[in-house]
Amino acid sequence: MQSTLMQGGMDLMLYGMGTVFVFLTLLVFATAATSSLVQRFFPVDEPPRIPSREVPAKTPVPPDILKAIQTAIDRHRHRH
Amino acid sequence: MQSTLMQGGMDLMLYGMGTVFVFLTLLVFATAATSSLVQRFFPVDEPPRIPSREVPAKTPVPPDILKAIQTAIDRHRHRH
Amino acid sequence: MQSTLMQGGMDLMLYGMGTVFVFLTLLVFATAATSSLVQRFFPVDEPPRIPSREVPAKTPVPPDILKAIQTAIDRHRHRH
Amino acid sequence: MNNFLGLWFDSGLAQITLGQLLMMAVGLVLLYLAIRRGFEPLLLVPIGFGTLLVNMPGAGFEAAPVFDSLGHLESPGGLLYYIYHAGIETGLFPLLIFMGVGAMTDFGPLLANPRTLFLGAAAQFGIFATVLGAAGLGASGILDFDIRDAAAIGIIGGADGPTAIFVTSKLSPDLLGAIAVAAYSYMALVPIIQPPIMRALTTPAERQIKMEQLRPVYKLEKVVFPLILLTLVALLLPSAAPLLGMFCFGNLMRECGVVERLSDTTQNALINSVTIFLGLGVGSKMSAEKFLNAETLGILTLGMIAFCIGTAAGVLMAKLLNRFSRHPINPLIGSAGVSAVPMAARVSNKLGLEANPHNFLLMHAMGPNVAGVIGSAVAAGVMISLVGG
Amino acid sequence: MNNFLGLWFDSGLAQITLGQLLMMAVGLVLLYLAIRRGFEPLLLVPIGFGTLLVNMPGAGFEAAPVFDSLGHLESPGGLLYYIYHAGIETGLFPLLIFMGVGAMTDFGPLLANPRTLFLGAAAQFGIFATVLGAAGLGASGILDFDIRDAAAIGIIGGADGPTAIFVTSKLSPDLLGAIAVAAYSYMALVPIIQPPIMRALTTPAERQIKMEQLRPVYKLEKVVFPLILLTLVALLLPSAAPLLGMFCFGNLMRECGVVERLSDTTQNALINSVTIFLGLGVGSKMSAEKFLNAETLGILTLGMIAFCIGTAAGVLMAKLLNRFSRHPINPLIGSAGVSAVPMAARVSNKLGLEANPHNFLLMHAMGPNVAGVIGSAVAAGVMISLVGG
Amino acid sequence: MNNFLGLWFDSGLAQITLGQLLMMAVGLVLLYLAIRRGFEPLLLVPIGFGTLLVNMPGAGFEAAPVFDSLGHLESPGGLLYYIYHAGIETGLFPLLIFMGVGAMTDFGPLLANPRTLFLGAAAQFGIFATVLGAAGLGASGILDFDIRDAAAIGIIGGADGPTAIFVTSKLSPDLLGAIAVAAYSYMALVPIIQPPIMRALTTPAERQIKMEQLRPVYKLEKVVFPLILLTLVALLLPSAAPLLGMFCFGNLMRECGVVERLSDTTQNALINSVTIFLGLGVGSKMSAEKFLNAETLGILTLGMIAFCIGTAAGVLMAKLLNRFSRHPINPLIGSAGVSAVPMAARVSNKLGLEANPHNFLLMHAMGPNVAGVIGSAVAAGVMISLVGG
Ligand code: NA
Ligand code: NA
Ligand code: NA
Repeated sequence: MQSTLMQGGMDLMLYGMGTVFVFLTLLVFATAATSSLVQRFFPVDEPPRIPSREVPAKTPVPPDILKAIQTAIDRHRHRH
Repeated sequence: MQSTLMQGGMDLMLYGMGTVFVFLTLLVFATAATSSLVQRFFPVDEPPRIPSREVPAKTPVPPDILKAIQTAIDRHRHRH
Repeated sequence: MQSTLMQGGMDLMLYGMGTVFVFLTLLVFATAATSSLVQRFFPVDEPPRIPSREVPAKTPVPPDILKAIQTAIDRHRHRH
Repeated sequence: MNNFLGLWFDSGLAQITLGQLLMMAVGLVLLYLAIRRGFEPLLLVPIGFGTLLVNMPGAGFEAAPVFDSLGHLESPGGLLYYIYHAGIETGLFPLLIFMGVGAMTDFGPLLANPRTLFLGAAAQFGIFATVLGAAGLGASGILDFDIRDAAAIGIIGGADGPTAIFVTSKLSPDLLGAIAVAAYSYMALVPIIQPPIMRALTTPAERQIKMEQLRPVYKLEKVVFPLILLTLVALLLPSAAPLLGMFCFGNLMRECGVVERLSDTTQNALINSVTIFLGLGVGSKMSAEKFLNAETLGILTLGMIAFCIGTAAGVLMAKLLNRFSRHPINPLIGSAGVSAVPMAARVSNKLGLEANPHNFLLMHAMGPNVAGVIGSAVAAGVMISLVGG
Repeated sequence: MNNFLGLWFDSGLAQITLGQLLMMAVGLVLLYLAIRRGFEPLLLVPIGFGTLLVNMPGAGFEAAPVFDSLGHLESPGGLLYYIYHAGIETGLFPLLIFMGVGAMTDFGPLLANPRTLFLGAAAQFGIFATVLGAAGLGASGILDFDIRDAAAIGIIGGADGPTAIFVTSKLSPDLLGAIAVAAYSYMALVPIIQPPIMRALTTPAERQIKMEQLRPVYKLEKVVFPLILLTLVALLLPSAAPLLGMFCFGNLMRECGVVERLSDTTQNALINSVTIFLGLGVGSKMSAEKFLNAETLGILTLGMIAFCIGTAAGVLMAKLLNRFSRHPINPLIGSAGVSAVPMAARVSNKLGLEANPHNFLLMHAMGPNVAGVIGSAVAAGVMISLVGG
Repeated sequence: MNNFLGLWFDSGLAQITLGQLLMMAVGLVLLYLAIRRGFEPLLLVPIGFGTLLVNMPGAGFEAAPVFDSLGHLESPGGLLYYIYHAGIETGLFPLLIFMGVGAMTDFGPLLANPRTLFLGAAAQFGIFATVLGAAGLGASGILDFDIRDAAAIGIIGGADGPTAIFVTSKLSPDLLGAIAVAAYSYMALVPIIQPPIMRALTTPAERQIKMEQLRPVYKLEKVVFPLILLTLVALLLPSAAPLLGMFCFGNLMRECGVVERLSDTTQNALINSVTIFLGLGVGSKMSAEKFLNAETLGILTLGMIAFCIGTAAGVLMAKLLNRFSRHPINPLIGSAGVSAVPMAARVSNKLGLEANPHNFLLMHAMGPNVAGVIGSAVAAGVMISLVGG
């Protein structure tokens, strides 16, 4: 019984780490392949985004509010 | 069996279109009646709203935020 | 039967008002004790907040939006 | 032709009863009060509309789902059936509302002046006097109330909607519609009910009493308060724990300063969603057989009396405290002890300004006001403990 | 070694069927249409992703929970199982969506020109003509449709997603995936489907008709309208009450002006959450055996026909109305009666501008557009009443 | 008098056990850590408060509902009973959290440098080494762990709260409280646990390695990535599909750019609401008999070891990759592979700046950081597949 438990733990570790590495390795290849496909065939799709240096804020200001702010600023400038 | 099915479809169409027209006709009359009642008996209740030309934005800027913007603008103007 | 009902109501009133007063009295003492503990042992923890005269707005403008407004104002000022 | 007859017999006109017509009128009156008169619209708009929905003949909003013998759904239930049984019968919706109310409550004024808790305690006398009244009506055979009904009716005097709904759904669910309507209506009527009583029980000199400026309150006091309250509940009155536990949880989220995201959702999307469903679910109990009877009249009358007695008890307790204290208390803030946050505190403020245009009582009255919420929840716990078994 | 074999036999590659592969391709196509072509992405992204999830071999998204003989949970169900059975089978999600749509709908243009309700009525002819077509295909033995299937298919012509899902989940749940996909796809295709029909049925002179400026609408008219609509439903067609009742409730919250908090949550957090779950739940019906068959082809074809007939009926009704009215109606707004809010109204506006660059029809077309929502819900009520028993 | 005795015997003081007192102290400690020390407050505030609630004697937060023989509700269950059984036992809450986390995750840095996925893979060694440790403790009879317990304990090393809760609720629900507390506490302790290990395993020269600027990433790459990930899951490891499926769904909503409404609600109202309930529900498993035992000590110790091993494995893998690559990798970013987003990445950044004030590693470390989330979910899938049957 006891040795079965240790054996189970060993199995989990072997199959587990094996699966994690196989899976993530495949993901590396799939991702790299997709990226080169995108860069080759859809390059001018739109300007690529440079990842910003900061961790992005989790709750960004919604665009409609930004627009409202912009509008308010614009209106304000006109009144001057 | 088959003809029953066609008969069911015909019934649905007749009763369906009939009900739709009866219902919406009654709604036309009820609405028109209410509107004239409102216009006659509660006319100065408040200034009527003219429907705007644009489809309204689905998520308008909440009033408290608009107020905050206004406040920010006002404060800004004072500082000039 | 009837008198049982009245008796139940009397019981409820006595035990109820009793419990309410005992409970809230204990809460008065516990609160007062805690407050004096806090004022004695953690006094400079941070500047105490003076309760404002107004009932606070229930949905304040989120800080990120305030910041966005501030940013917009600042940017606007620079452009002048 | 059969189909056509079917459509007709299905139609509302062929099925409607007088009771349903009258209840739809009741629903429209509730909507009118909420929309045009501003009676607690957040609850009375959904309750009023729920009343309309549940009394539409043949609409099946309250229908129970039907399952076949294997447990498969044959016909789904109505929307209000699901709302009532999932959220009100289980007590979940009132508890979530209480969490939201906790997250919206600022205990600062109470912490600055804890004696105001006594005012919140005294105002609960309205609850228990009304219990006695309802028990009397039941014992004398005038109305059909037992002790559970009497307890649920009394809680109207707590002037606290979710507490009333929570207690009633446990003790006397058939009275839920009438009791919720009475509770919210009278909360809205506080500016009309309370002033005459407050004026009658105070002298002009008392009304002009100026209270000392509230001391500043440390953040730590505010963080610790919900935990102290919870500890007392745990030790003394576990039957009040669901209501006060969720209330304290919401308040801790508000004050601890590290979970603004959660506090914000609790105060907005979550409480708003639950409020809609709570109101509709209460509306589902507004059927003719449950509402159009003498008991409802009794409930409305007793509820009004409860408010009046609670108001008076709060004012008198403030006068009593004044005798024993060197810090003056304006008795006008006693009436705020019934809760009805923040309406009752505003009434205190208004009467204070009438007596002396420089006498701002609002923040002073917020103390008994939130104390009244705690007091009613304690009273609710006693009732559930004593008659809810 | 057994473990390793277990992992392999558990793996998707060893289990996948051709049907599942094809359905995953269908899911990807839906995502492509939604993301790159803008086909109603709010629904088709969740539906498409739900299609992927439910067709992953061995993932168990649709698994039912297993209980032991004492009622304890042995193994929980899959996410989509719970979503489907809690929200779609019961009708709750479509009803909550309808509440949100009501809170987003402005009846101003309709109230300014109530005659446009007739256009919304006429466009429902697409629904019933398609019922007849589906019944014909069933009767002739070409496809396996009974009268309930036919009714559910017809409702595609209502161009209203939640109505279609509500009716189909009641009448013909196995067709839910195909019908929802058809309804939302064709709603997205309105700018392609409608213009040729509109041009074919109108003369250039008709397309240039300039309509009178809409009169201003009082707030009170807007507040009262949902109550009037509800009253008519209560009296005439209770089987349409769930859909139209929640629609009116949402609209009343919007217009009454005293529950902005609730209206705001209804239009945002609540409808967004429910939309995600509704889409995923519909996706759970996108299995190969239910979607990859001749019936789906029939549904897609019939749905397209329904849209065309509805469009034509709306335009022709506008021309008919023009004969009897001194206030001119541009027949281009008739097509907006199929609903597909606000896409169809925008199409009317675009064709109007083509004919005359100063002819703005958008607000005029919003009247029949929202009338079409009411019309479809009425049609849904008739169907549920007649064949849903 | 009976009533009075009843009130007393109902009271908490008369019923409280030593275990409950101790657990309430545990709850207060969790709240202290969350509020004053900033330990993952979004989860530990609700968990800590849930611990207080569930250990209040007689409060009934965990009570099951009672039905009579006809299936009518006699007495409703407690709030935490409903939360646990509806949201945690079914797995719904962790899955919804994962959807929200997906909607908050930016895979840009990972796509710019996919090799960092290997770091996320290596760091999962902490999980499996701990499984072995727990199995050893069980096999030697020191603690009472079976293989399912061992697997659940190991997952603490994944440094991912919802994954740990999802796996534990399936494999070993009695350990849920201890495992969730360990997982979130150690995630908060990452800035203390990791740096010594990172310094011990790297030379100053290695810590100063400057990495190449990340290349820009196309929007299309970001849109396609969740679909690729989902496809791999579907083909290879369906038992990881629930977690990763919802994660990919959330991420697709974020990146596809056409459903901002849904993405926004997913990242705010929805995930916040579910977080509150998830925390309370986990708290409901914090009873004395489940938490106050030697196994909990073992879990806390093993969890700590898991974090250390995972950190070391990530760093060592980075050094290994450096041998075979011409693009330099700073081994400090290897530790971010344990996930604990974004804390671990910030730790990498901090140590990088210590070594070289111009060496910004934050964005580079975000790659392994999010890779660690995927890695843990894959590990979770293996465990559910192998021992969850
Ligand atoms: Na009260
Ligand atoms: Na329609
Ligand atoms: Na991880």
